[in-house]
Amino acid sequence: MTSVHPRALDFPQPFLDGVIPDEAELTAGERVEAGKSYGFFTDTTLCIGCKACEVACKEWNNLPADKDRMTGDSYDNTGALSAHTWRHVAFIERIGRRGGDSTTMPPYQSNWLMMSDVCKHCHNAPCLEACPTGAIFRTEFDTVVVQTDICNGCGYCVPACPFGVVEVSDQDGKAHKCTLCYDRLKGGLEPACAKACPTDSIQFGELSGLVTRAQTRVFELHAQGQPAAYLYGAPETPGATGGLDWLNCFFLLTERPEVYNLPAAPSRAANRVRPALAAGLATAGLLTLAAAALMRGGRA
Amino acid sequence: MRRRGPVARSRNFFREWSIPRQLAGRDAMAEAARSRMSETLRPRLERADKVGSSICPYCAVGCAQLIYARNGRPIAVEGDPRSPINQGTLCPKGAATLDWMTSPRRLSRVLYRAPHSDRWEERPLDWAMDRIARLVKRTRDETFVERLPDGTVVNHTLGLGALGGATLDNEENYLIKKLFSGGLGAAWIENQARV
Amino acid sequence: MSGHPLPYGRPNMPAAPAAYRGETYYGRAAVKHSPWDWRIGAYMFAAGMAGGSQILAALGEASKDRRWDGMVRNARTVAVVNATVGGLLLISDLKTPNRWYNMLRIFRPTSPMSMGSFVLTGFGTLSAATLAGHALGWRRAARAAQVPAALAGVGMTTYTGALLAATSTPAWSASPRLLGARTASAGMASAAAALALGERAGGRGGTGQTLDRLALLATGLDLALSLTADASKNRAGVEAPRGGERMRRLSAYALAHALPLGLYALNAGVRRPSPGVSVAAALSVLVGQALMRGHLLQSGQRSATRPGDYFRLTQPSRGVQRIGGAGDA
Amino acid sequence: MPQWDLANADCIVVMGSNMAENHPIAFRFVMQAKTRGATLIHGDPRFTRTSAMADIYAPVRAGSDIAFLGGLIRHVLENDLWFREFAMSFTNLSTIIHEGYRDPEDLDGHFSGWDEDEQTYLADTWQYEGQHVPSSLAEHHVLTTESFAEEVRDMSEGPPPNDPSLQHPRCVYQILRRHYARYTPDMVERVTGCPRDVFAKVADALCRNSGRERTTGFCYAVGWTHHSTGVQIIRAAAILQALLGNVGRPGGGILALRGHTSIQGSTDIPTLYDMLPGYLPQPHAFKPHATLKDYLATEQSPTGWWFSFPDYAVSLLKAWYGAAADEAGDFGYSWIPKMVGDHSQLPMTMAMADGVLRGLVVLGQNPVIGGSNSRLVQEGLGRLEWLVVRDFTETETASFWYAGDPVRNGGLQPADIATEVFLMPASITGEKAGSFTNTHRLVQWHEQVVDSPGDSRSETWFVYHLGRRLKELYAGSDRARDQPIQALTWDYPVEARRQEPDAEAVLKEINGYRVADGALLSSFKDTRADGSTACGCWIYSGVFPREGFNKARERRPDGPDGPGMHLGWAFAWPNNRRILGNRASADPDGRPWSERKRLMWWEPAEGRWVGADEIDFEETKAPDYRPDWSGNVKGMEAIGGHEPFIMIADGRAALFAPSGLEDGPLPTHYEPFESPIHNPLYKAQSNPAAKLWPRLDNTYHDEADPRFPHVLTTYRLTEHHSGGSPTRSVPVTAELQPEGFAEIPSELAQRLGIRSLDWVVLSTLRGEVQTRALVTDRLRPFRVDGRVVHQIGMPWHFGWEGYATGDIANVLTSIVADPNTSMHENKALTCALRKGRLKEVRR
Repeated sequence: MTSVHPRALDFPQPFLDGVIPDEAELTAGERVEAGKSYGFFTDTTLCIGCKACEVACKEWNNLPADKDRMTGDSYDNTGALSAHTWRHVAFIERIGRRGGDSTTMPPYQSNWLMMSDVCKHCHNAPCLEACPTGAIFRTEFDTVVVQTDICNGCGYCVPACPFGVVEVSDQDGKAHKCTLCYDRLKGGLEPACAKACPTDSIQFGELSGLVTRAQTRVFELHAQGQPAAYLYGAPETPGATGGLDWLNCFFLLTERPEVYNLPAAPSRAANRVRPALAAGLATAGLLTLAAAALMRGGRA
Repeated sequence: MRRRGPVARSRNFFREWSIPRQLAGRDAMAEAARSRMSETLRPRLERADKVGSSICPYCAVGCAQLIYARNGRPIAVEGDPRSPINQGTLCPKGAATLDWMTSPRRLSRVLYRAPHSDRWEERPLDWAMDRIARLVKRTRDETFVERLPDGTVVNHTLGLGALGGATLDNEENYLIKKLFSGGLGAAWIENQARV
Repeated sequence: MSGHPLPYGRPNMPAAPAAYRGETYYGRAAVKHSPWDWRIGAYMFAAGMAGGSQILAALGEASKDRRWDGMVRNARTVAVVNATVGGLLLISDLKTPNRWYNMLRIFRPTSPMSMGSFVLTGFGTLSAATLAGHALGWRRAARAAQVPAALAGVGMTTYTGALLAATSTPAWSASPRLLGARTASAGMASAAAALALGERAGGRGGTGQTLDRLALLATGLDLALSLTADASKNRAGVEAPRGGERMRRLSAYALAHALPLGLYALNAGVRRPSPGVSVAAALSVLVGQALMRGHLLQSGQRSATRPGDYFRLTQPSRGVQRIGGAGDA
Repeated sequence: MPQWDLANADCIVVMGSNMAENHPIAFRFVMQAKTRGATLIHGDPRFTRTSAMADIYAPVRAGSDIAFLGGLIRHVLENDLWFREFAMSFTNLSTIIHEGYRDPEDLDGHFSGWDEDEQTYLADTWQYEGQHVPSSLAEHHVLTTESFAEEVRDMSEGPPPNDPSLQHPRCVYQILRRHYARYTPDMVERVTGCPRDVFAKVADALCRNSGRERTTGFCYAVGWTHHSTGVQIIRAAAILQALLGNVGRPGGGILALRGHTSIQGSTDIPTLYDMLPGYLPQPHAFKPHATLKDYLATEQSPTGWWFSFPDYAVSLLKAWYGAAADEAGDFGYSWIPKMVGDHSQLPMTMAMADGVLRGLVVLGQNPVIGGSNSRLVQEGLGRLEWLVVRDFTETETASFWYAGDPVRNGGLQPADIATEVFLMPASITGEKAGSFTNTHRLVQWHEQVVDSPGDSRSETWFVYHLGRRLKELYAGSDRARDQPIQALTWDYPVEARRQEPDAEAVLKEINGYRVADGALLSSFKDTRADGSTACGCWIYSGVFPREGFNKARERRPDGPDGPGMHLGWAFAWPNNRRILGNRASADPDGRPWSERKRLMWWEPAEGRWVGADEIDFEETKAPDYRPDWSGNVKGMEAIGGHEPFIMIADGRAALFAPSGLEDGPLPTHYEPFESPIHNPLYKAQSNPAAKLWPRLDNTYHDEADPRFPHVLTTYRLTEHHSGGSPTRSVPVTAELQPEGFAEIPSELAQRLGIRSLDWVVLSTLRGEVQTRALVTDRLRPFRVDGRVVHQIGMPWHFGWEGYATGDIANVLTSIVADPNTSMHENKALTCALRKGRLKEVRR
């Protein structure tokens, strides 16, 4: 959003009578409607590493602050996504690496990469497919949410997630992760992190619109002399591999995915159910036949 | 966590049971799995009974904020989408304004430390104001200078000072300068403009 | 690990070399290890044994040979006990145990744990029905429940393997087929060993020897599958265990495979096999298989903390597109 | 210029600021400009989050900014790339300077007029030839000898002498070329450590994006102001922008990014020692300010807008003293305290330490963290008789007497400290109504939405009720010295519940009203010098133009297709003008320089200036108006229609500043007061006019002191705010930067065997601190003047209170100040570094 939305002119009073209806239209440029697919396009070339997303997320969802030590990993003292941290800004210093000197390295985010990581809300979400209680489900906005009134803390979603996002909290014994502000979407509000992001590095919107916007942005960057820009998680791009089809929250990156702690070609965990079961049943069957043969042989 | 008895648990289980919905053809990944809480979920901003325009108290960019309050207590502080400066966005400090207003470290009583004492004592507000007024008067009377030795009129006191202003409102700054300089003649009046 | 750059859709991968050169994010874990502890290992061992026992019970009953009656009763008891103990282990492992019943709230075919919960519940009730046949004399009910219980038993020996495989933990997801197979073989081996013990205790040498031969067969198959699985994992990029983890793996192999195979072979070679050797072998299988489940679980947890493992596993060059799995052998 | 105007820039130079980290939302518009193809240049000693987004990153050694900017000025002049039509008419480039003027090139580092024993400059030889030029900044009186006054003409007696052909050896153009002749790209690389090719790229980008069709904007913050040459650094940028025509135009200008929410407000309506509201100078005991008449005569500028100085001064006195301020009593002028020297925060620290200052009220500030030489500040606080701290939590300034340095290291016990301390809870924004003035003069109102907890009250409440009690205490007195308190107008309406004064009533007094009927003034043009009007701060007049309409509360932005200056959003002083000097967005004849950069233009049909903004000029003065010098032209009559900068005596940008500055008319590179090398350009090492306070508890390092070989710079982080009290008391921001640390360059860390997270000790003659190390390549060693110099960076937010703690960086800094603003030099000093921890574990 580069300028104020026309509807902002409809509320000139100092005291409003309540939430601005469909505020997402003012802050993200589009209304939120059930039945559509929503997600985040995170353009890391606009990210200034300010962590407003981390704070806005914790403020909105009342998540506890649980870190009191420096990590020593550049300006990232958060470390990773967890049950109490649903947004994590990664900092990767590249100066000095492979002889890079800050004044000679190509411009624009090549020297110090910053990226706000979040749950990917995968199209075929391994956590959703693994969840035995139906606590994790796909909402009317095509997002993936853990319902903490159902979850019994079995923890199967934790190893299932190919991006290491969801985690069971040791404070309330339930699994937690980003809900793409499910409650805010129901109220027509833009998710807290996307609304707070100062440079619109985190862009919220309807998925197809986001993907086209991201494609044009990548071509634009190539034209501006940043050939390394590529999409991660959009249909048919790295990260949207192995049966995941695509990630509702996808990224524009300028370095290998692993540099940002992302797998280059993750896969859908449920793909491995059938092969494992088939081999298992075959072996069990084989041994059952053998047992039957032995037992009959024994009698003779 | 309200403790729920077995009867309540089982009634809740059957109300939330997805298998019948699955058999009725609803998708096990979506509608069949949706719980009652998810159905009735609303953003807490809708429970606010007062929404006021405010300005972020941190840096000089001047981002506009909306403070949502309920029963006289703040429940959320967000960026004001109407502002041409921040259009609803906020930085990490501004986004944490709610937690500043409700920080556990906030004081709500006047603390007083007597000379040479080794601890704080709570004191009533009026008592403190009266005592401070008398101290100000005493210090001013002891150190006020009307003329310099060479006769130049100065009408000031170097014994009294006020420090701070950059984080305060214009109205507050105006009254501080008016009282301390215009009224009491204090020379040492400074603020963070020089920090 | 040289790999050819897979077409990454439009626009393609960055100019950086396609091959992964070991980059990580400050060495931090790329995925999260499961919040499970020894109880899940114990459950996998118990589930395998229970399932296998019920299968052998069904075979015993189907053979209409009275000599197997003792084994059938033992098998049904083993099945019920293990199912119950297993169930309690699972519930105690939940981080919100008082909502254990939500496991039966929904049936999701994509989730081995969801299917497993129904298999376990079915197996438990059916096994109880078969046991009731003996205890309360409802023979017709027992016989009717026997075959379904055996079918559920087949599920019990296998679903826990699929449960581990259907995760992103490198060591578990590297070779799903082999993991599934070795889970079944381990289940049958421990069932056969347990029932062999039962026979020895009941003084029934003949049936005991048959079960020994079955246990030998199952343990041999399990050894083969386990070794292949471990080799395949390492080829896929999962780091071979070192230090304490390596010691635990070796002791598990020793007790689960090496010792029993040796003992059984000793017994098979001799004309008059000694019951003592058979009991020792059976005990070794049981302890070994329990240790192996524990090792399988721990090696998975630790592999999740090593980003290198996961990143090598999730390289496009591994043909991940083809089978949708993590490039299993 | 307003921040949203940055989006119109074709090139943005961020220097002396880490904008992405400390003004992230302002940086939003820089990113918008970038996505439209603008070039972003960042000059900084460190590679920061701003540098990561920059197209060109120029490493500049801390304290060498003038060498860099001087090099750019030389580049622009030598290659004739300056915007000729703009500069010839809108700046004093062609004006001829006094023949006595000598340049530091001639006097090896000093300007003419240097008085060795007084250690100050006399500005006689900097004036225009034969003409005394009053300062455009009212509070910086020109130090000129009395004798000079006779044979010199007044600015109103004729136009300044100039030579349009620019050949005259003493015209500003020639002086500039000679002054910056030696600031060649090689010299820039030698002094700043910035590679020559990077400097060339910056110069090229800057010039390519200036002129009729394209504009470049500058953004700076305390990275420039926290130096002993701070003012001159900013002037260097002003000269550059004026030469390139980037002033008063969309996407141009220089945006000062100020640090606190209303720091602009607290200098406009100043809680500062040297100014009265509206930038009127505080009367000075050693200047001709004895009576109101002398004061008005001395400070009134014969030409330019400051000619109406008397209207504002008298209106202020009427606002403060009401009926008691009558013509006979000089409107109560004598009641205003006169300054006798520098009463800024730095000398205030020493006044406390020496027992001069007896009682101090601290309102929402944390000098123990923010004040230079923190140990001296704490020692001073311990010598006060009484101290009142008003803040939302217990800050280090409030708890120094039991948790501070005197007790921890000074060997004192609380019992030895006699200060009587009051810690009073204060309400914060959202709990009190009032207005903040942001970094581009926007006065925005904030509403009271909830009540503050318990006994927390606003500062208006505290000061109003303190004033009310003092008026009662002094009611009976008949002594002359007590008349000011008795005369003070102090009757603001108070709401019933908590007796909070009505902030809008105060804003109305600030806006000004007619004394007779109390009618609110609609603009400062309505103020009079005859006592018929009262106005608390003339530049804010118009914020409350009529009853019931508080313009600061207005929330009416322009839509996407609107003009884009958002005149309906709150109030900008002066007179709601958003871009200052916007007359310069039209050429001397009043036509826009180009369609692409159209803002304001002269509409002959309507006979006035029109455009997207309010014109910062006389609305109906035609561009072709020329003063008729035959008669005695006064005030604005002396400013031509082609001279846009109405606050300056000759209406033209002062490339050469004849008056108003203590340390010279032209920016000159001097080393920081503590520097690892000798000044490569001149014999004079550091700013000769810098203010020094050498004493035992404030000792300075020698030049290139071997004991302290590294350069230390202090700065802020995104996650914390200034003294850190609020953000270290909020868990979610405290956990983002949970501990104090120092950034160590990897080469230096390797040499000393330091790894990230190790404990290190930084030391100066003022004190030692221990902190964690963060080893990074973002701090590159500088090859300066043939030597390798390492730089260490330390954020200064941390203290012992709150959830995120660390040692106080300001224990290391010294008290030395810029001569014009008494601003400290915490951005560039020297220090020593060693691995390990201090003797006893303090935390």
